Amino acid sequence: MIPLSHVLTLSVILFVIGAAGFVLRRNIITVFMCIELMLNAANLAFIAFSRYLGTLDGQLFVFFVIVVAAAEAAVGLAIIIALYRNRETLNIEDLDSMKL
Amino acid sequence: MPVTLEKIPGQEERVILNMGPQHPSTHGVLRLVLELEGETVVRSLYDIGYLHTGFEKSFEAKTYTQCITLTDRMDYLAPLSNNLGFCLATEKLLELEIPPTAQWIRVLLTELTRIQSHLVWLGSHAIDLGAMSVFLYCFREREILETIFENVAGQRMMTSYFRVGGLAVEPPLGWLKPVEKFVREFPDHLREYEDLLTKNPIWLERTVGVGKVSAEDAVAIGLSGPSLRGSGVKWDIRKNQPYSSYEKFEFDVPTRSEGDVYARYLVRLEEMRQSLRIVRQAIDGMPEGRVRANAPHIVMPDREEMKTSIEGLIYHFKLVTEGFHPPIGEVYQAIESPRGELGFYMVSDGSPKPFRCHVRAPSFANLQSLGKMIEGRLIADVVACIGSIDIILGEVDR
Amino acid sequence: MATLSDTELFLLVTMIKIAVVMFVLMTTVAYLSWLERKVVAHIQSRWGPYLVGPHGLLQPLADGVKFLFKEDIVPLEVDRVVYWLAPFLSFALAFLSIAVIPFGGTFTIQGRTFNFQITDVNVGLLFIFAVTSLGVYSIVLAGWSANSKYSFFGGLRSSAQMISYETAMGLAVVGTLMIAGTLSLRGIVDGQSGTWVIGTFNTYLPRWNIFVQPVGFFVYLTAAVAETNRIPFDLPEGEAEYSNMVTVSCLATLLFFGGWHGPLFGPGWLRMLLPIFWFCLKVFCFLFFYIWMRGTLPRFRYDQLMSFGWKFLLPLGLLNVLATSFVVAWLSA
Amino acid sequence: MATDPNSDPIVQQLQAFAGIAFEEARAFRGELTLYIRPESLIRVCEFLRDAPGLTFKFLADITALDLYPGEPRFEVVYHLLSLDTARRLRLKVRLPGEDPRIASAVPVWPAANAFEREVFDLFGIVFEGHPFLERILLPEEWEGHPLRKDYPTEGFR
Amino acid sequence: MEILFYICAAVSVLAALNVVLQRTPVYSALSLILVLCLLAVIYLLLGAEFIAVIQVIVYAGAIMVLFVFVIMLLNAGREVPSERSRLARWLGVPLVIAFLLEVLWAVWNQFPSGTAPAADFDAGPAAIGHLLFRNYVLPFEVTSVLILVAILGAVVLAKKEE
Repeated sequence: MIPLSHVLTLSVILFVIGAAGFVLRRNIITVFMCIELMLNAANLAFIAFSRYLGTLDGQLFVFFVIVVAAAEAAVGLAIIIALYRNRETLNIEDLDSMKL
Repeated sequence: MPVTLEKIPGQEERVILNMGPQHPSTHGVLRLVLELEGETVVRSLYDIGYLHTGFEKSFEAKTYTQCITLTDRMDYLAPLSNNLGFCLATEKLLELEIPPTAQWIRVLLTELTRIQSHLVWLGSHAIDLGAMSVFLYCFREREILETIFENVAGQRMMTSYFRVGGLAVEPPLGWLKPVEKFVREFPDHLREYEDLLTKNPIWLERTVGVGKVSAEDAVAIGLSGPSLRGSGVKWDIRKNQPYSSYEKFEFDVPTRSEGDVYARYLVRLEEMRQSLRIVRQAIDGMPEGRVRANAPHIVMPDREEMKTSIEGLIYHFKLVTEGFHPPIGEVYQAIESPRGELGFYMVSDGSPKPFRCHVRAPSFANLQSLGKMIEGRLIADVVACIGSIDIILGEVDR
Repeated sequence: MATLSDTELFLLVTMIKIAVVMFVLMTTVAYLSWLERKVVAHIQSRWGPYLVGPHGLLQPLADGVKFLFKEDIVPLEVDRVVYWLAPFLSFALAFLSIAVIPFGGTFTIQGRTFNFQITDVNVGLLFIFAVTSLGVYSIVLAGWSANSKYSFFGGLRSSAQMISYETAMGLAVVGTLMIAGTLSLRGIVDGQSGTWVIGTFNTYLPRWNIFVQPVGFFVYLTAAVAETNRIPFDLPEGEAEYSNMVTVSCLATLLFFGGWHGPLFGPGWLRMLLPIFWFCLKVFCFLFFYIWMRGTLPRFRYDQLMSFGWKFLLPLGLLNVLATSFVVAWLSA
Repeated sequence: MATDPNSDPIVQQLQAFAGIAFEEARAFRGELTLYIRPESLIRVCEFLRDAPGLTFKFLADITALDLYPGEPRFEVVYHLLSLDTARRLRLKVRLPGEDPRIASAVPVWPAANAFEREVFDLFGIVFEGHPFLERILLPEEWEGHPLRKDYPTEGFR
Repeated sequence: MEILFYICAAVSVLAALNVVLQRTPVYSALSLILVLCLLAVIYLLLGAEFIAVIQVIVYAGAIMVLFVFVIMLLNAGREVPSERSRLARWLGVPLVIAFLLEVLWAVWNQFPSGTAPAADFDAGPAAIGHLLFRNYVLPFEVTSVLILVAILGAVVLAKKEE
């Protein structure tokens, strides 16, 4: 059987990669995708714990995370489109004022 | 790209889209420039001339008889209508009466041509909107008609069968048999197409209310033929200014008041039925007699006469080497071609070649209505509208 | 023949199953194009392919050879990776979904029972939906990678179409699921064996879901036609549609037409193989229906297509779900 | 057809409206041709279109004649049709060979648009006030106007 | 079974790296989709079939489609490196590595590799449904409202101003 720590290690690596991308990338869409990556890393941990603790609750949390991610993607991407329409850029360094 | 639309300042988000000249549903080489806002056509421009062959210039360098073969190539779906228009104009110039047999055969063949042309229209219109089978059914029927033309004139498409003063040759014996068979069978086939399209909800969705043109607009923009009648104007040259003894035939002029793609579709379908009626009357009442007028200085003598009499030989020689001399003057003769008013404006300076022969091509005028139909509508409707005005680019560009 | 261990036997049988299914699917897809051309041709009073082999039966082979030797034109400025990936993806997904489709009952080798199915997943139906939902990428990427305004618009539109109709398709099968109470395709089919018995009266109607879920079936069928981009929803065109057609036809058979259930008779081996025959027959009927439609109907306009999906099919599917849930609750109470 | 064209009701009505615009009337093979002075073309057209009893609402055609080397060299020909009375009428306007110009009939009949472009393309007659006077059949960079009688018909351009 | 996990894990880490290192957003998105699908396989291995399928349907099949659409619509090309991004790299990379090591250390301490999984349990859709509509019915309803709000928000935000 796969040891729990190995699954968690994968989760951590993915999370850290996502975090690094979040910090390093300049394209707002890529940054957004890094957030999704981090969410997924967390999901993996939930599933792993659910498997090793023998309860379904972890899976339900994943369920909710997916729903939240969907909502977040919808709104976030709509904001990106609105931003792009007004500023004509996707670089977050140029998106530094609160005004649209 | 010579013709293009300029961007309007402040409307930079609009897309300028080029459609054609090799788009499959432009029925030839028509190029459209569309300005789109989202999916809606805001402005449109058409660019033609890709098939321009300078027929009108060529007419001036050919004798009247030689010109007839050129007319075939303008509206290549209705060559006999073009032949008829040219011959009628010349005959008007010459004040030449042609015998009733020739007139009856002319009427019969031009009505068959109308059916043939409408069949091609129906098929290509249907395939533009995705109904593939109708296209092939229509071409199956067209094949029968082409065979009839070949039997009579020796050519399937470029018939050049009518001559100034009558017909080129007598039609072969028994040529009416296949016509009778066609007349018997065609109504069933027509019903079959109607079953596939007329009440089909998808077909209705695509055509009803699309490409509307009001009666006033249609007249002002110069629409003619079935497209004009689809807008509710009851005008048919065969009825209102009869030529080639159309006044002796009974038929109705179908009109619809809606002025949309569906109305034009229904009008053309009904026209096929009326044409069939005329053909039937022409078969039944076909008079006996010569098919060429008795005017030796204009009409070629029979082969027999040419070989046995000195006058025949001289007339033949004169006509072949020089042609005939119409009087000085100008005439305009319009006929109802399958697409609308096909007019020949003929100016003679007394020489055997036309001084000027201008063709009022119905497709050329009808194409102007396209902008009115598509502006403000979705881009997908453009295809339906092009199909519904039934243009032939050979005729548009001449 | 030496006796094999259980694992070996399992592996062997699975490999054979995969090979057979792949072979059958590939030939079906190839010959579906032949069938389509032939049937549409006969509808349109033509001959269709008839030169290569008897009745043109070798035409798909000839086409394949032609494709192999055809010059592959890659337009300038295209995104190479994506340009190659997109069609590959679409085929791979189409084959993937066939893995969970059961096409017959069971058979026994050395005392072990096997399914006529590559693998039985207990969420088989969801699996198919998952795979088809990835099919959007192949279209949108293909449209994008060609680096042309027109193909990009085409890709966007057809992917929007697929997404819209996927929703309706999902709703359409929910009714069936509620009746079956399982997501396993095998389970759904097993629930449809026998005949409908009302009280003590045997109607001799097979217990297929179509009789209790006609609305669901209608919505499913329409959505499936749109999902596979067939006429009258054929705004984009593609070859992979053939394998998708097979998948949705299989699914329709499984969900609404009792899968492999049909009259059984004859000796044992016949009883084992007849279900497969019934299954294939039903799937074939659906495929024929598809082709038939292509020969008959005109095409929708894009906005009409979208409003049809969202304003008609989706509410209809929802109502169907609602009604079914009430009936199921009332019956179980 | 030896009837005097001047006794035609159309001619009389037009003469009563604008006798000054009116040059000449001819009849040939039962077709009536009116020669109009170029400067009053639009007025006459509007009158013909709107006057009761005339109602030439349908513009069938516009074309031109090149009478080279005669002068005035060009004749612009308008074919009108009344759908109510089923009558046809031909209007003609004579234009000089040097810089032929005439007012556009598009405001009167929108149908004139394409016809005038064609005449401009093939004869080089300028229609003033036309909304989009570009070549229509020939390419934009074409030299000369092919339907003029002095346009060479052989040899390299 | 285990070997499949390690293959998936390795590929998903590589793909995740590609998400971050790739300068063309479309490739980033495609890599992310690959990660999501591989994670779904891992979920399957961990006995969560329903969630695995949901992951593919919703995450890979719907959310990422949105991303791909937006990338293509906005025609997001290659990212150009800027001055400040270099600063971020010098500062960020060591910090990230430090963070990674720290969490890993915690995980390995907390869960020695011998931790055995619990016995097989029913993770089918029926069980999840029961749990969802009994114990978690309030969060479920709240998320449905959230989704509704998100839809409305997205429509309002993305709509063109008249």
